Amino acid sequence: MEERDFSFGMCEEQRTMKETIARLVKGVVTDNAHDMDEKKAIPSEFIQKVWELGATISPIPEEYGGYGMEYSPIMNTIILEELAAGDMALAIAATLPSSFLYPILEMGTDEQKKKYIPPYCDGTYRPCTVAINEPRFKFDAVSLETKAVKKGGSYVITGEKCFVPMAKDSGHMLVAADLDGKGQLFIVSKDNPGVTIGEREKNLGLYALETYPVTFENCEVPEADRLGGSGGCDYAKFLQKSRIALSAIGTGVSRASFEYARDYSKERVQFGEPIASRQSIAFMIAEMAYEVDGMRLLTWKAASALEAGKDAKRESYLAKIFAGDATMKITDYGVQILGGHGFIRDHPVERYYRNGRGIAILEGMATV
Amino acid sequence: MEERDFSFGMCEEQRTMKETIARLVKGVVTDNAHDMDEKKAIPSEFIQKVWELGATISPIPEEYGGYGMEYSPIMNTIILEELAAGDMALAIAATLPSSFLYPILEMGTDEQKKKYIPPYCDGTYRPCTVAINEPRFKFDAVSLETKAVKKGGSYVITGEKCFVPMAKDSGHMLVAADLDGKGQLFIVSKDNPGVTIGEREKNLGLYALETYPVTFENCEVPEADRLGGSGGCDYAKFLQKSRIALSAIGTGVSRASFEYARDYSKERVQFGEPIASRQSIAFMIAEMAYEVDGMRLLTWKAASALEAGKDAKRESYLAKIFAGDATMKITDYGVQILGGHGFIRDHPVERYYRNGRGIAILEGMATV
Amino acid sequence: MINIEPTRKMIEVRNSINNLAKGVLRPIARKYDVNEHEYPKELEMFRSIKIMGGKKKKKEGDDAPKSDKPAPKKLGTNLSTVISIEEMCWGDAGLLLSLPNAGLGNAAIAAVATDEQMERFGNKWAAMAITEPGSGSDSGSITATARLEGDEWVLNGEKIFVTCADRCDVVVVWATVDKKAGKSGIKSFVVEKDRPGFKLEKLEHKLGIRASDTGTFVLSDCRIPRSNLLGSEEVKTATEGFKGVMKTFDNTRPLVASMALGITRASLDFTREKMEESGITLDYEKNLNNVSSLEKDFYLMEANLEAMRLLTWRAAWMADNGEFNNLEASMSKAKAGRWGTLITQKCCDLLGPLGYTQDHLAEKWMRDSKIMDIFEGTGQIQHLIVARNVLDFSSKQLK
Amino acid sequence: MINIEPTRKMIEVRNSINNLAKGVLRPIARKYDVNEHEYPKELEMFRSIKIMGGKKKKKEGDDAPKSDKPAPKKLGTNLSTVISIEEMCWGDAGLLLSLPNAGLGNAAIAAVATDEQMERFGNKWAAMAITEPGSGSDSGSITATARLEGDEWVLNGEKIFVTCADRCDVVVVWATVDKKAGKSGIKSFVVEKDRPGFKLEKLEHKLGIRASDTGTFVLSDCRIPRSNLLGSEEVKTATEGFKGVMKTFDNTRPLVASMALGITRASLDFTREKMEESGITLDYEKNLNNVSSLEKDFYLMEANLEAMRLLTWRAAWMADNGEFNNLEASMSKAKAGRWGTLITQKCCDLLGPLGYTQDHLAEKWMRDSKIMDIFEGTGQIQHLIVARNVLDFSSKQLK
Repeated sequence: MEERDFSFGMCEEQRTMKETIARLVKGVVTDNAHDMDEKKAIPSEFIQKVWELGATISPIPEEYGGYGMEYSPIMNTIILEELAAGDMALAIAATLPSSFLYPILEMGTDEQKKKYIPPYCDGTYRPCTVAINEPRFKFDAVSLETKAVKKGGSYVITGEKCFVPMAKDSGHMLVAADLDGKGQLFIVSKDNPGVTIGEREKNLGLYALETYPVTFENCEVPEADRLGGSGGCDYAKFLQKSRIALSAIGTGVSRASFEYARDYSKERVQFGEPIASRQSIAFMIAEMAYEVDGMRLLTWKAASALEAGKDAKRESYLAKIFAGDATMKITDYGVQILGGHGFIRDHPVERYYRNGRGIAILEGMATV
Repeated sequence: MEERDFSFGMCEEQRTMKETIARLVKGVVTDNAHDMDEKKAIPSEFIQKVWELGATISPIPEEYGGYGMEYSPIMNTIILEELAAGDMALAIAATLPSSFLYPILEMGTDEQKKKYIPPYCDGTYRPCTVAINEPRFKFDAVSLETKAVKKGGSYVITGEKCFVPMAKDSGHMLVAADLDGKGQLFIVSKDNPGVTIGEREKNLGLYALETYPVTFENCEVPEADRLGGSGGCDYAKFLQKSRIALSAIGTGVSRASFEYARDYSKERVQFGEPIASRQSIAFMIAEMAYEVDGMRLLTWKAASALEAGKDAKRESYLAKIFAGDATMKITDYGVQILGGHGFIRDHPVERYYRNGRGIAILEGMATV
Repeated sequence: MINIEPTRKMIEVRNSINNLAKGVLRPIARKYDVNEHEYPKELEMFRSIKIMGGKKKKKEGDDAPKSDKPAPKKLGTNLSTVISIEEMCWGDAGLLLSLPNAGLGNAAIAAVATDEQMERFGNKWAAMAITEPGSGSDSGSITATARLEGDEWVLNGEKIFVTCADRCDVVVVWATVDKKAGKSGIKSFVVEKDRPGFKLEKLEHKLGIRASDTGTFVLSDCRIPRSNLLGSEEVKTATEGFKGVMKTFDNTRPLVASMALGITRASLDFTREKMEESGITLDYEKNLNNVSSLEKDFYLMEANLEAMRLLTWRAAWMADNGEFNNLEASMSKAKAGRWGTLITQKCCDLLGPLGYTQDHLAEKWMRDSKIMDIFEGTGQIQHLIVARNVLDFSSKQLK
Repeated sequence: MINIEPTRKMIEVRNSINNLAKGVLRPIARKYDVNEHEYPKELEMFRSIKIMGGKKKKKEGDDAPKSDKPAPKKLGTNLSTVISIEEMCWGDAGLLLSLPNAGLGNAAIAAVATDEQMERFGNKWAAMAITEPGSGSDSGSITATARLEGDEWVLNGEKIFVTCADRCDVVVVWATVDKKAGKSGIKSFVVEKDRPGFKLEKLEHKLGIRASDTGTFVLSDCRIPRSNLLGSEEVKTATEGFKGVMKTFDNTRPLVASMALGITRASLDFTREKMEESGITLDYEKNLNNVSSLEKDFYLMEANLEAMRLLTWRAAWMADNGEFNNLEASMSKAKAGRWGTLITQKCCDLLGPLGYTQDHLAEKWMRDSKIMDIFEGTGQIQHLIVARNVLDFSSKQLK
């Protein structure tokens, strides 16, 4: 692969995509994010609007129903940041099919691609999802307690998953399970009798995003539905991409909190001056500013490695742990700068605070 | 034991002792601490002056040469804090005999008390020391690599120690070694042929305090010199007391840095105002103030448990880990507030910064 | 003589209130978090059991500050209160703030009411209305007005962030009787909920402590009897009147700090439980470099919890002993507010999925604790007060 | 197009400078720490190898800012310099600051000197003298004076914290030509060491970077030729002149940030080495809740090191591309200064006894890194600059 220029600057295409999403977010999401959160639902027309941008299916080859454009992890971080700056719940919901489709596209067998990709490459958004997280203390995406066991021509999956976005309406899900001590992914149909989708979950944040616990009990999956076929898939690569995605989302949420608090602090007058004129507030704002940038740069760095065809294990890991801590700190500052007003759900910093905690905790809910 | 009043206030005796030490420190130590550090030596007359206060031998029964006063861990934290506020190196050096004598007094056999205590209960300060730390990564005072093995009527000690204060001039040292998987203490004479005292160490801080590496090679110690005799001693208790002592010392160093930086920030004018008028500086000072107090209160709490005859394992552990972190933060702020001047050895905050790092790292170099 | 080993009496108080919190508050904590604004009827039993500011009547005076040493073995009101509040908030902070007849207004009334006023308002549930849309930390800038017309005060203005807005009987409203007089013109007035011109405009939806109802009042030519003014009518030339009002905060700060304590401990207790279930033993022994990351984080959080508690207890103990504790009260809130927030956030992180789901309370404690670094003086205000104290700077020298 | 994957060229530069640092600087790092003020003669070899500000002559101009895109595959001077500095400081920061003919004064001369001045001073070792006893962060308040007498400037004043004070040939001294003009009256002058009235008063003993000689100069009626003034003689009515002087800091901030980077990485590398020796494998895989405390601390420090580096590289890259980077330059130093300090402190903690002894360099790195959050604008000043930028506030609106 020919070496690219080293650059921190966006090219035309990247800038255009960023601006397009920013416009959409400003026009549609920002004003409605509070409502979505309170009503605990994302109107499907919003998701559809994002879908119609075509970003998700853009890198999918035309033969599977996509546009056959270049696949770019960096571009995907730009998209996720912008969407998450509008609303994290929407960012996850609207890009959810990527999490199902891209691993299949990258690591699936030809039959898997032919069978599972085209139905979702549609003008209408159709949910399909991923089941990674497990409802337990010391959960670790690299050592799963959901087990897959080979049995004849099938794999039998047993275990419990949680935080499975939109599981109820998803036709298929990619399920992470341990197979002989190694993480693997399986394509599981919602109609599989071994799958039980529980009651919608209630969480600290992401009120608008439907998530469900999913139980797998003697869930038989045909051998052909193991991602990558009998050889399996590179589960670590899958995790790398989802870590980068969560870092990008963290950057978006954090930036939103930073920008809101920054503007508020210029307007809000106490003791005769805008509160931003006080160093204690101003220094928090400065810290928010460079931590947001740091988070974004770590995300881009990891995505750059992927884009250069390199392994991004270390880079994606560092990006995610940085984003987990930084997002918590920044969204906390956002609430603190608004003071009592930050504690009230009328201002979005409250929502960023709750959503933001998820960056460190959640795994695999998005991809680049 | 009758229950005492719950109180955060010093009684007359405690206040008097605090003031006495503070006067001594102000008169003798403060002006000379810089010199001692640069010259890497504590004039023996300073140590002697502290010694003459009699605090160390005060709780030792008259039959062993002491004053037979009440033993009070809390009083000892007060003393250590005041001394360390003057100079941490002096605080350790001047109270070093306590670390040797108190464990013998508390846990030694009658013969050990009779033999080892009186020679050191003298009008003249005579060094005796403790060897706890070991020069290795992942050193832990509760799992020692210096081993004691029973062999006939003796214990054979093998291993390496570091940061042994004043080892060269000390007649005896208390050596911590692992005996059958358990920490134990042994009274070892400097003249023991199995003891090799190395070249004086150079450390990050405590330039004025002589410390040495000590090697034990087939060092035979008679059974009678195992602290507590054949039954051994409560090594955990020994550690509790040294942790509390280090927390008290951390409080002293931190307080000194806080007070110096506070006063400096009121004097130093930049941009037309004292720098303390800027919230960024003022908030650091506020944080230093309550973290110093928090550290002291945790120290007192642990000492209160001991004084009430209770186990202080949890309390002493928490006090020390809090002190380790807080001292680093506070002494760092001290340097930062002075800016470039804080980086110059003319101001004591530089010394506090170097010494302060030791609170977290060092073990067993003082006791209460 | 220094002795911070809790006495049997303190342990008794702690245990008995903890039982109450465990038995009554904890079981309904989630219910009223979900059903925001619904009155927790289970709390009616507390109308008779006084937890906060138990002994109300001024005249008894047996807890009045003394300048000499505390009576031996007795547990002072302030210390007893912070211990109780920690336990109650270990149960649930939102519910503690919803205890009938135990509003901040009640404390204000108890502090300065005349006998007559005590008679009239002593058994009412009294909320406190200070903050306005344009005045948060800057309490001196409030614009609500009170003007005397004959034997009545006529009040106008808007008050936000009033705790127990819906449930209270009366509201202690801060208003200025003389805008030109600045801070010294600010007085507090007891306004009964049913006075014409006094309207509960809305109830807020909040990040946390959702069991507590927070609302906005609008006063439009609201008339109250002249005798509803608390304290003196006189507008002093200096800012002493206002300082008196602000001084009540010295007393509430350790209370808020102990709320943070309770929530934070609840969060740590739950985390410890999960750690122990997973086979981790906390033995307070090994060097932090030789333990798991969960253990190290836990130990450091626990040490900070202890510091929060001791700073809080000290401030309360000083108040019980008649010592001026403006500095120490602010220290306790500065530390407890900030670290309560940090610890409850980190517990969620350590708990992983169990820290993000509403199936457990950890996520709620993270939401609840945040307000402790905000109300009754933000962390920033507390740092200012501490700094001014230790620097001996006026509010002009350090803004 | 965004691409932060280091190019082969960048890796080459890094590796070659690292070899130099490893081979020449690291072996003598402790020696000159111990022998404070002794000139590191081993550095003479660097008089010909230029590391910092390699290409000096203005006229070549091939690295001059361009407003359009960078030439492909070329490594810009700023980026190349920050990469080199990181490696050199990984070797030793005090020694980097002692490189002959590479003082801050050299950078100032290179930036604004006329051809004639370049001729005279281009090959001298030039220190920079700005700070005074009463003026640290507040550079605008300096009181050293320069008055024109015939064809000579007569300088008076005291300058502290001058790096390379003893070793340099000339000093770039900041002084005011017109006190009434305030900041706009401040100019910089090249003063040769042997000028009468120019005296090196003392050399400082420091916490860290002891290999670097820091000193105090006193100027008493020190006369220098009129042509030793750098830049324009004209005192502008606005503060533009001063702003120009201050702007040179935009360029030095990423350099200092990269010094912090180098020291911090050295510290982390050593810690990693010890961890690996003790059997710990860093696999960047497990959840932070499931690793040892050493691993978690290490990972989080490494992530922050990456953030420090990327912020620094971005600022340098912008300079190479002619973009105004006042904000980004300060961001890099704010982050790198603070976190470099925190990380090198924590490494000592994690190393235990190995972090307190001078047998290893970790304790030295903790001492060296601290200055990076202080000189060339303290962390506090950097935060102010960042905040003013993002708030669009003037220095009056945010003091």
